Amino acid sequence: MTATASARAASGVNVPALIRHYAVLIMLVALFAVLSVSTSSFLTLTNLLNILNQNAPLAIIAVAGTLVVICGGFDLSTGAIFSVANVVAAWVALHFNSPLLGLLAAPLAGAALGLVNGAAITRLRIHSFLATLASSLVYGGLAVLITGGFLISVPAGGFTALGRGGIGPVYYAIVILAIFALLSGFLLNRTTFGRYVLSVGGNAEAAELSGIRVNRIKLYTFLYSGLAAGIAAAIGVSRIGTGQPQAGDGMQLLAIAAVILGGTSIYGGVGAIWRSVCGVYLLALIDNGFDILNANPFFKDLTTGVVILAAVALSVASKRR
Amino acid sequence: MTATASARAASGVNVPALIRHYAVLIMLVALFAVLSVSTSSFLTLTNLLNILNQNAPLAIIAVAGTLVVICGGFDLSTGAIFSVANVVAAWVALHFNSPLLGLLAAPLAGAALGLVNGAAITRLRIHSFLATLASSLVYGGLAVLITGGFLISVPAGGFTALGRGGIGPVYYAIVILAIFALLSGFLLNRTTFGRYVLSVGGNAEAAELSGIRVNRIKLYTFLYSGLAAGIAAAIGVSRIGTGQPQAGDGMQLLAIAAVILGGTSIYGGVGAIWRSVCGVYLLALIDNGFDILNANPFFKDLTTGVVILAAVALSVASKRR
Amino acid sequence: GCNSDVSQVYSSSTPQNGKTGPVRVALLASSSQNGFNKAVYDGAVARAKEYGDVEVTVFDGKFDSQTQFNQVQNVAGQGTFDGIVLVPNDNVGIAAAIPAAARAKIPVVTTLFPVGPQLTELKPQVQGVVSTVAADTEANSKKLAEGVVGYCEGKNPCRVAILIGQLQFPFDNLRNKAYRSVLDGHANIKVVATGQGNYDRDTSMKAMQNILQANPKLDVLLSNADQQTIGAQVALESAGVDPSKMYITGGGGNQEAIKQVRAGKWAADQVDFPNSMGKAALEQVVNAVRGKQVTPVVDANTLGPVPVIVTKEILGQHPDFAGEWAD
Amino acid sequence: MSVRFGSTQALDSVSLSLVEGEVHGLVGENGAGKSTLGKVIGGLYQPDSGELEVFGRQVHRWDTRRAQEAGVVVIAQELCLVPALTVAENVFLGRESRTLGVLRGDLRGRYRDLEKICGFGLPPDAPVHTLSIADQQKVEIMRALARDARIIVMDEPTSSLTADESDRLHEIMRRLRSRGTTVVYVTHFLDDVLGNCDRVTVMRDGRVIRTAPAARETKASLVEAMLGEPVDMVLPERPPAPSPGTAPVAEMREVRSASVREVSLLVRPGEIVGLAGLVGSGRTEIARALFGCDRVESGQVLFGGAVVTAASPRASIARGMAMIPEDRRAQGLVLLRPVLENVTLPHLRRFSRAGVLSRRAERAAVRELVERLGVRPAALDGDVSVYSGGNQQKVLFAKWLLGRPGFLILDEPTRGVDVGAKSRIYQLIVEIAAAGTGVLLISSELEEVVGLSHRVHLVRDGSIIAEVPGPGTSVDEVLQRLFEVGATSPGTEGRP
Ligand SMILES: Nc1ncnc2c1ncn2[C@@H]1O[C@H](COP(=O)(O)OP(=O)(O)OP(=O)(O)O)[C@@H](O)[C@H]1O
Ligand SMILES: Nc1ncnc2c1ncn2[C@@H]1O[C@H](COP(=O)(O)OP(=O)(O)OP(=O)(O)O)[C@@H](O)[C@H]1O
Ligand SMILES: [Mg+2]
Ligand SMILES: [Mg+2]
Repeated sequence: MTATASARAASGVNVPALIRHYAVLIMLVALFAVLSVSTSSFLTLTNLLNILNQNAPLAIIAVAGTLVVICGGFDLSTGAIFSVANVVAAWVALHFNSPLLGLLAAPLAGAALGLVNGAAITRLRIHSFLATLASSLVYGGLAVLITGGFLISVPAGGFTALGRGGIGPVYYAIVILAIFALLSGFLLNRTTFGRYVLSVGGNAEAAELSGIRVNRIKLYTFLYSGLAAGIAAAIGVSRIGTGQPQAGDGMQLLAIAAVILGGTSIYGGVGAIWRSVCGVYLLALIDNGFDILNANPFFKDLTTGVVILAAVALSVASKRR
Repeated sequence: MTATASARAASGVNVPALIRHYAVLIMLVALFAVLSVSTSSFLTLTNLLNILNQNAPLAIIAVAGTLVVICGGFDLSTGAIFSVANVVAAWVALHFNSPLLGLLAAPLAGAALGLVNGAAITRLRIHSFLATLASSLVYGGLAVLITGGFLISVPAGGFTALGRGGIGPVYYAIVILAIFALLSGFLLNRTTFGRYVLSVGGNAEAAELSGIRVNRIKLYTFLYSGLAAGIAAAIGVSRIGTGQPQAGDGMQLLAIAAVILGGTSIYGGVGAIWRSVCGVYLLALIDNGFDILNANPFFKDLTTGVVILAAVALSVASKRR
Repeated sequence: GCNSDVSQVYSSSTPQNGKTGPVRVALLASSSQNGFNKAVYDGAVARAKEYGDVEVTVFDGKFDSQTQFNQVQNVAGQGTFDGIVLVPNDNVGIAAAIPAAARAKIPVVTTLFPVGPQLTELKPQVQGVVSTVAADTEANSKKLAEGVVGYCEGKNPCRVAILIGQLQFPFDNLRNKAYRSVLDGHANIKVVATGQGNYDRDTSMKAMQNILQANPKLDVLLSNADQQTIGAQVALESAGVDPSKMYITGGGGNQEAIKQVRAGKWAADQVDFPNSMGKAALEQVVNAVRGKQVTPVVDANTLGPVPVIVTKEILGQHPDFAGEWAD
Repeated sequence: MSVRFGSTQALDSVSLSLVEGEVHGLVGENGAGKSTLGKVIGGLYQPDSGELEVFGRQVHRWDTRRAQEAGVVVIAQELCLVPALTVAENVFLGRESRTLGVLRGDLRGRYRDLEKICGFGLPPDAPVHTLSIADQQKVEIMRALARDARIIVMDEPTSSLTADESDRLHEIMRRLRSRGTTVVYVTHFLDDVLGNCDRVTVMRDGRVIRTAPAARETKASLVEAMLGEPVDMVLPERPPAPSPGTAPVAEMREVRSASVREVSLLVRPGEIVGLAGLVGSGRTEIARALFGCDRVESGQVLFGGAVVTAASPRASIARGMAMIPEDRRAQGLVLLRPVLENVTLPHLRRFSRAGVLSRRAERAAVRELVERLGVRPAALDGDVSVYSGGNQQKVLFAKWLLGRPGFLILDEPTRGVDVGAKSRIYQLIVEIAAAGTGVLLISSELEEVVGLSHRVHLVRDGSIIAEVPGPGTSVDEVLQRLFEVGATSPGTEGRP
């Protein structure tokens, strides 16, 4: 054992590694602190619950997206899947006059589209970046076709229970996000499936050689991502009470940005779920801060860009020797 | 040697490899043929020149983007650079009352922003996917700040000469694209710089150990990409005569889609310029076809998605043994 | 110093019959980076200045209904604002957020579009919306199309190209349907092409070039947005078509459009008055906050100095009107 | 069975039978098709023609999964591990004990049991990307053993192990054999083949030349069968040593870097200096510090008598240095690019004017070199990725020889290289030195280092513990000295 190695092991704390892993959390806490002292309207239960609630659908997508990215893939179709699932939910709820059926249809539709993605990627052996870019166009078209370009309003009262109701002051969306994130974290770290996801993303050939059905694992991650987009869509459509064919536009990029902001490598093989959730809420705090502080929205995009760069630079700077 | 092997060697033609390399061209030709027979207004000089002209700015961005992707990077900021460069051009033309100066300002601004991208990526060691995602937010904010959220109309007549004029029936934009593509092809295949780009994308560590300034090569590719976006912006703004802060929205994804559609590997190390140009025009033909055939625009996205999938599946299917 | 303020907050909490102190209004723009919204904002700010004790803050809706939904929720939750002026991104979804504002006793005035399931119903449809400052989109669209019918009289065939924003948007879908309901009743009028201009000059220019390719002889360009018509005009002119020989419309009444109509290049434009709308909306929301009389429907068509459809002749009678916004 | 890649016939009507419970040696020149055959057995490649029988049953479809299920495991020649997973996780990848898909916490226990058999002493919780190649190779071996396989194909498993570790692996092979496991042992170390195999199959140009009991073969007979001609197996004569007064071409003075401690050494023009040490002793790190890859914390590097200030590989190359790194795939070659481009990469300035390449000049120079080194296939435009391991190594040699360096670092230059090529490489090293180039030679094959070098530095724990002359020193002596200082048992030598 070398001297430095033992020293490091002895002290037990590796500051650069800590910063690298916690960069996004550090930024989040910093921003939280800044907002807390700069305005009294930030640190209120309502506001915090609102922030959590508003971004829960995006966070759910980012959670599943983390698995996809760890597995070496990219899902650019989650926004479009969100759109399809949310109009499907509204359509089903309206036509079968059953809010419950409608809300259940969204995750199912999402999972089905995710399955199609996965099948296309593994069967046709297309890189997921392009495959999901293409499928997002197809799905987007599908969402428009389902609605005929109109909105689908669901008047039934029960339909909005999921999106607007909650357990006490805590919205259902937050509860669902918490459960989904914990479950996904468990899946990644405590199950063979998670281990296989890590290994396929780390070195697909090695995984193949170890008898892992690489294609099947990949397919499952896309299925999972589609399912997540479907769940997110159920929450989203229930909140608004209306199916819109553009509802998911742009979500996919935000979700991926959050995942990478959380330090998950775009080359696959490493990553953590909770950090992606932090990534989502870091972006959310910037938005909320601008609204609350009454800042000039012209600067919002600019600030968001700078914060992302800062977070990543922080995590990368600590990696240097 | 087996019979098939010798037969193949004798004929000297390797069909799968051909399909793989020419998949995008095959799709392009097929679509071209379909449109030619289905409407008489497609196969006319004006229409073809129009298609070439309309998409020249995107193609210019895709050409440079090919170098970035081959070098193992991603430039998601070209759309935002286009926006900044086009408002800068309008602003300069208006304030210095010089159309020429304005049009020259666009490529300069583009190159400068590309340089900033390159510097951020190589200095801060951030992956380009995230760095350019962040910088595109910053640049987008910048474009809005420059205009104050308005458009900048340039009344000077000379300002539109570049975008609307041409040599005989051939628009300047087409000429510029042709020159830029040929130059870039030459750069990639016939110069030391191109060789370095290929090797850095193929194996950055081996390149570094071979004495190549990996970071500098990467930086140059982003500079080049920014320059291309600036040139494209000069054409775009001159065509419309107005600087718009959202002008480039979404271009970056289209450009990357075209590059990958052209078979350039997103892992870097291999690719070809002309195929990216084919990718741009494959997408363009779909658009043109819908407008000319007066087809229901609801189906446009769907069709585009399916064509992309088909093209890639075609090229990938031929890769199997 | 949080504790010492508590009593003040209580004492100044909205009295039954209206607030007396300064009024803070949140203007939820559909996008803050857009000329039309800027004009609404400028109008609101100008009116606020006249009041003296009214303050307006703009929020960027990013053309995204979820974002705007969240903003309504945030404003309702924070208690920093007394009233909301809304330029909605979608009319139905946002309605779901309004009750939160209503619960927080924050009145909402919507502009440009009504809020609620009916795009054509201007009377407030949702509890919390106190006033709608908008015009009847369907009626206005029909008026624009009727101009086309007039022009086409005696022409057979009369070839019409429609350039619509995006058919996926409900209001554009509504406009398109309104156009068709007028045009399709006339046998001589042929809608030969429907292109999407996406409120963008470059997109419209491309679409127009392509449409011209299939239909070199066009009599009418019916566009719902000025930005689109400007882009299409580039395509027409570079194809050697003289716009003044056709019947060309725009929509929005921005400064460029008014110029073109005055110059006789465009035949007609459907005018919006965002600045006046901003003023009117602010008035209504301030009235609501102060407990004064509120007008539930302000017909936006009546706000400007000119009628909703302008032609060269009409503008000739209003030499000072330049359009209320630029984009 | 036949396998074809494009126009390359990798396997041509090969027939091979494996007996249960034997160690079956597979030898042949670089590119003979050994790895391909191994991959066919492991189900990675499907044969174009021919049949496969496993345990007496004819199989129609054969892929990695079916192979796994039938108990066939391949240790690939090119390392294939999941970098971010730990040693233990890699070892048991795909074999995790689970309850309803949830992992059980017995990974360490299982690892400890396996470690008792192997005794490699690897840290079970270290991510494998932090290990050296040699250690990664051990992980590969452990992974195969963890599978309770009935057939294990080991493709050059010892190429980066020390003699001692190789012996341990051979011991494991014997144990496997006694349990009825069949081992296919691909290697270029003919002594190992003769000493440890029951039967040997010799391959050449994709064909099986013969299969015979190992007892009936000799080194010479194997070589002749492999190459088709007898080859002189002795090391070439060293070039004359430069006089001790000659100014050194490269020098390190008390250099310290992340894992190098106070190293001083010098190499004179025309001199071959060896670095001998156990695996993980820091030889590669010394070379990297010298070449400018790693940051030097203190001390000086001198090149041509001048102190190097802003050190980088680029600066070193500009000064006429060259280095063939130990990991040819990760550090040496751009696998997706053709041979031609790989070879000329560091020298493009010579083949260009104002940045524009002259491809004709490039081709001419590379063709000459490729022929001289016997790279096969000799085509210049094929991607290096499909070249056999040994031929990739030759391409790397060509790459650096093209620059006629004044000083050359060779880190494991003969790893995975066949006997014929090896003697050609030895010949080359001697020629290079004779032409006045200083050479720093690192190799885990002590015969090589001791037999070729004028002076040999013994390396332990990142520092040089002694210097011995090459001529007149025996390999045993060096081994003794390498171990005696350590005093720890050789069995646990290696990583902390
Ligand atoms: N995937 C592939 N595509 C094309 N050619 C290949 C491929 N794999 C191997 N080859 C070719 O097949 C031949 C046999 O290669 P193989 O790797 O089996 O040799 P080997 O005997 O293992 O050599 P070495 O001792 O150098 O490892 C070589 O000519 C090689 O270039
Ligand atoms: N990337 C790394 N991260 C952590 N430790 C490393 C890394 N690379 C090498 N080491 C450690 O540095 C020490 C020296 O390794 P090095 O590879 O130089 O040894 P070597 O003598 O060249 O042996 P080998 O034959 O394996 O190349 C070893 O203890 C090794 O574990
Ligand atoms: Mg081999
Ligand atoms: Mg080494």
